[in-house]
Amino acid sequence: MAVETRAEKTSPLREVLETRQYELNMGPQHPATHGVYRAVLQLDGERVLAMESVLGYLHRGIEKWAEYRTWTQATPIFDRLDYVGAVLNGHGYVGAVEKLLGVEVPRRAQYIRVVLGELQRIANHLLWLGTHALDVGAMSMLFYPMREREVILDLFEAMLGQRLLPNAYPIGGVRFDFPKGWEPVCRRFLAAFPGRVDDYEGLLTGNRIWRQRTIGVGVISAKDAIALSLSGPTLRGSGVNFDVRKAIPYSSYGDFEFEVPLGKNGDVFDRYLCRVREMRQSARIIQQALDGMPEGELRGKVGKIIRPPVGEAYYTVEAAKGQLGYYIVSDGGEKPWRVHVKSPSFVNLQGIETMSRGNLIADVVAIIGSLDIVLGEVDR
Amino acid sequence: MSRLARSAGNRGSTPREAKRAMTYEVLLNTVGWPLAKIVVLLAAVLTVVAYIGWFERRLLGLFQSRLGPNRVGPLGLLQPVADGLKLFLKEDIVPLNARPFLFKLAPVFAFFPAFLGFAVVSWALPWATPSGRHHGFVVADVDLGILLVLAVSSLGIFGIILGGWSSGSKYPLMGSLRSASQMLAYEIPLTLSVIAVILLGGSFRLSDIVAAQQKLGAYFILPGLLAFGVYLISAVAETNRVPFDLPEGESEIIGFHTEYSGMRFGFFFVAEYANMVLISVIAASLFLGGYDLPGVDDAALYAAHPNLASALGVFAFAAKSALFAYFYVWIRATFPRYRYDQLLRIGWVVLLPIALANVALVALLKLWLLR
Amino acid sequence: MAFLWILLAAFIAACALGVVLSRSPITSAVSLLAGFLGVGILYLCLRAEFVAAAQVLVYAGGIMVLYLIGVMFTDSEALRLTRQAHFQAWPAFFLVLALFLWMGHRLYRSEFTAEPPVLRVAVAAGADQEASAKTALAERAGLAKESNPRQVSVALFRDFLYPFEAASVLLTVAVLGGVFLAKKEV
Amino acid sequence: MNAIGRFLQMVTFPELLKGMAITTKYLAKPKVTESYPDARPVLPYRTKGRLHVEIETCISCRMCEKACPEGCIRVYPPPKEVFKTDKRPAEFYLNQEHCLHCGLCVDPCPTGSIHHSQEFELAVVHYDDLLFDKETLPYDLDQKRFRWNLLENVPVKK
Repeated sequence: MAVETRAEKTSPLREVLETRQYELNMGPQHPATHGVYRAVLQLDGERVLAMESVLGYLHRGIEKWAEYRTWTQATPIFDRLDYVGAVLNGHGYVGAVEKLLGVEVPRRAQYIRVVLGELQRIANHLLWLGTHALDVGAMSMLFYPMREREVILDLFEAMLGQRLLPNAYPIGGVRFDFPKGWEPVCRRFLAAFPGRVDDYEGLLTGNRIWRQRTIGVGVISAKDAIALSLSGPTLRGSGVNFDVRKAIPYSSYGDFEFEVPLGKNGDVFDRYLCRVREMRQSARIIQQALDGMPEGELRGKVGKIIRPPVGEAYYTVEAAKGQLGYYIVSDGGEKPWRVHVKSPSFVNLQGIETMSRGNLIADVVAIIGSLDIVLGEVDR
Repeated sequence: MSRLARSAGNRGSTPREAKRAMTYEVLLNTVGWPLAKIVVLLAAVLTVVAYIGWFERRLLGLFQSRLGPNRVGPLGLLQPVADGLKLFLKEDIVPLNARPFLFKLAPVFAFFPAFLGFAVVSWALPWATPSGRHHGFVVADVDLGILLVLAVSSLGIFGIILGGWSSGSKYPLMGSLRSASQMLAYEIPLTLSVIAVILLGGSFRLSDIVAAQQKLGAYFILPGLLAFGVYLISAVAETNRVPFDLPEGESEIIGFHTEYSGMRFGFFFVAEYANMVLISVIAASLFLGGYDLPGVDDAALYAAHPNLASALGVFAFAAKSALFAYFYVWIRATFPRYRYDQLLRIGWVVLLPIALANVALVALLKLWLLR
Repeated sequence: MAFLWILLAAFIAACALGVVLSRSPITSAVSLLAGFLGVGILYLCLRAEFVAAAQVLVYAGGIMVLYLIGVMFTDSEALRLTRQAHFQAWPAFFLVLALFLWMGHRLYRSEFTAEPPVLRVAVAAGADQEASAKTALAERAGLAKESNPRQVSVALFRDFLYPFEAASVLLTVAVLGGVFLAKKEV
Repeated sequence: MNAIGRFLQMVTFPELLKGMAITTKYLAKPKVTESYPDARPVLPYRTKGRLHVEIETCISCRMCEKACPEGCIRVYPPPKEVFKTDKRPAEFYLNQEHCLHCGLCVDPCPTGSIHHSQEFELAVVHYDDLLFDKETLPYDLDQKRFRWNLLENVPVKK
């Protein structure tokens, strides 16, 4: 201590040579932020002391946009919230309108929605897995999941006509039945899929580099996760058993047997494991849904022009990223009076500051990857 | 030229002519042949370096269930040409914040050391001409061949450090910091693993090391297995490749060459591949017997058909080096990237003690078993 | 050869001046690097290839990297603006001048012979050892033809083993001291 | 024993070798890349590509215009006296640039005159090339022979 005070007095260079923090803008143009997300990092060397998220670079005003369209016309735009999980987004909105209308969706339509939704969940997780692994440096892992995702997208194209933003469901049911030859292809995919997931796990789960990069990184406790109202695999990675499909079963999810994978420590590795296991469970659900597919109508009794009664409704689904909720208000007209989206990516992103404090820059990249954010949904 | 040829023909007719012939002879030996060798070697190495990029991208594609570049020319073989053309035609940008002199100097610093090391590599047994002369397949067969490679390759880091610093941007600066500490951490294990081989071979000269392996009847990968492992890992780290590609770390900090464009970036790019080739070539000659033909008595073959042995030796050498290049690509296709602190821990805490212990081990081995 | 030497010497001297006179620390460091490389080439000209390689490997490749990192991570713009230690400049100048004159004097007075010091010591000690020293010398002459690294190793591990080991002990102590100091600050 | 096992695992790195075996496995397998311009993809029937309109069967009901969320369709019915005999629109504008490919205009069409084609190469040199009127509207010769079965979304021979 004495030495230091003397140095303070004598050295004129002290101010120049002092160790200082510095600020680093990560994004909005940065390969690891998965879009136009910007993080302002306070760094000591490579260690993150504090972090601030700056959002809004991809704000398109989707909620406001919907107010200027009719209830039906608004369906395609919600695909564009989370553009890698479009079918699930559409399901949420359509479900909310159906709830407000009081329409009963036929069981076959519900099952088809389950099949397509779980396929979309797998596709989303595959894309997440590829990009997350690429962020951490595993290059081949970008391409192997993409290969399987391509099969799912092909299935979507055959079924819904589009690969990415299919505008899957009309209000009240589904638009088309499965085309001829669709189901065998899907079953073939489901049969091959677990083996492919084994391959991904063989490349990552046991790999010591992957484990060192992810275990103990970006930890968030269950208490913090609940306090920040995280949801989806990000929440379940911390060991909180909350899945909308189990908690508030919608679209006949109660008929299927599946497990909700849980993590323990709430680190990047647990979130990774949750998602990978979720893919296996999703495949299981699709199998069950295809096996027990009921016959019947595809669409409930919905008029050509949709005018929900005056009132409000909140409908929530388990989207790929977490709990996706739609709060809609109708004034009895042809157009929504208000549509509010509770988007999982936006909420999950809140956790990033807690997770990355004290970690290195490379960990921040891994953490952003493990949150599975899509900026279209964050900024809406 | 014609006068020189004539003078060489009428050797010794007059003292003046004889002197001129001698001068010609000396010039040919000190400047002519080395220069010719340098030109040929440089052309060969540049071609290989260009195509190693194609090789890597193709192979990575095959590893990843896709095809890789296959549009330019048959099998995409003209891809390097297209890439080079693209880099040359791109705009050369010097950022406002940069220090222009160092910014422009840095790629050169990275580029030249990468090629200097090839000078001491002995590619095959000497080539015999009909006139009875023997031309070694090496540009400079100096005493301390491998040491020179290490010394020169340690200079390549200045290109990275200066390039990162002079860009005047934070990401390249971090890249160059990472690179510097990584190079320092892995240079020592690399050198120590090479020292183990030098102990086994008893010389710094690469041709002597190959000869020692031929004499021993086994490649040094067997007695120097540990050294081989250490060399392999630290060589990957020294060339900044996956899983130690932190200085680039394209998803984290983009790399020390973030601000570079056009051919200046191309210099870094080429230097990286040249380093990869160099390190493969050195590994092949240190651990896999270089130009030794496996399963063939090289000395007998050389005595019978010297030129056949030489030519086959070059091919054997190339095949062995390609094995290492394949290995690097394979690793790149498989592994994630280490983190900065983990990387340094591996270098200092794991590799360095192993390499040190290995030197002692090999010394004992040499004392007792291989006298 | 002499021409090359003059060229190199001028280059090294210029680099050294650049180190001292430059205001920007990074320029100083780069000129120091250039100076190291120049000295390395000088060694090469003297047929001391091993020393040249060691010079490049250790000084240019290792130590300069550390210097550069140190310099890079200080705020060099601020450092450039602060006038450092100007009150020491004149005393230092005279001190260095005196040292230079003294060294020049010593160099001028000393006579250069081809005989290595070992032989002269032996001659001074007596005729008895002269013979053994001469055989050693003959051996060395044989070595000189043989290889450069061998000469260095003979010098280090046979002729000057104790100074060499003493130096290594010194370096170890210095490393320990450095670690100790660094630990204290953290 | 456990410690020894872990040590062995540490020095022999079986998991890294397993990963390398997986990449090698895919090295030998057939590739999934489609060499696109050379090999044209076969698209499923439901693919929502560029909008095609059959002006001949259109009855100018303007349902598609009302359904479109982006307002990229404009239909101008013919004058009343003509409409009695010939219901084909006087002008039909389609702004493909704003099209979401959502298919909402296809659903309500009573005659199946507007539908998505399998044409997916929508790149043009200039924006204006994406604005169509009655004369320039893309028109699917192959699909002209079919009527559109709305419920099944399968082609039916006329």
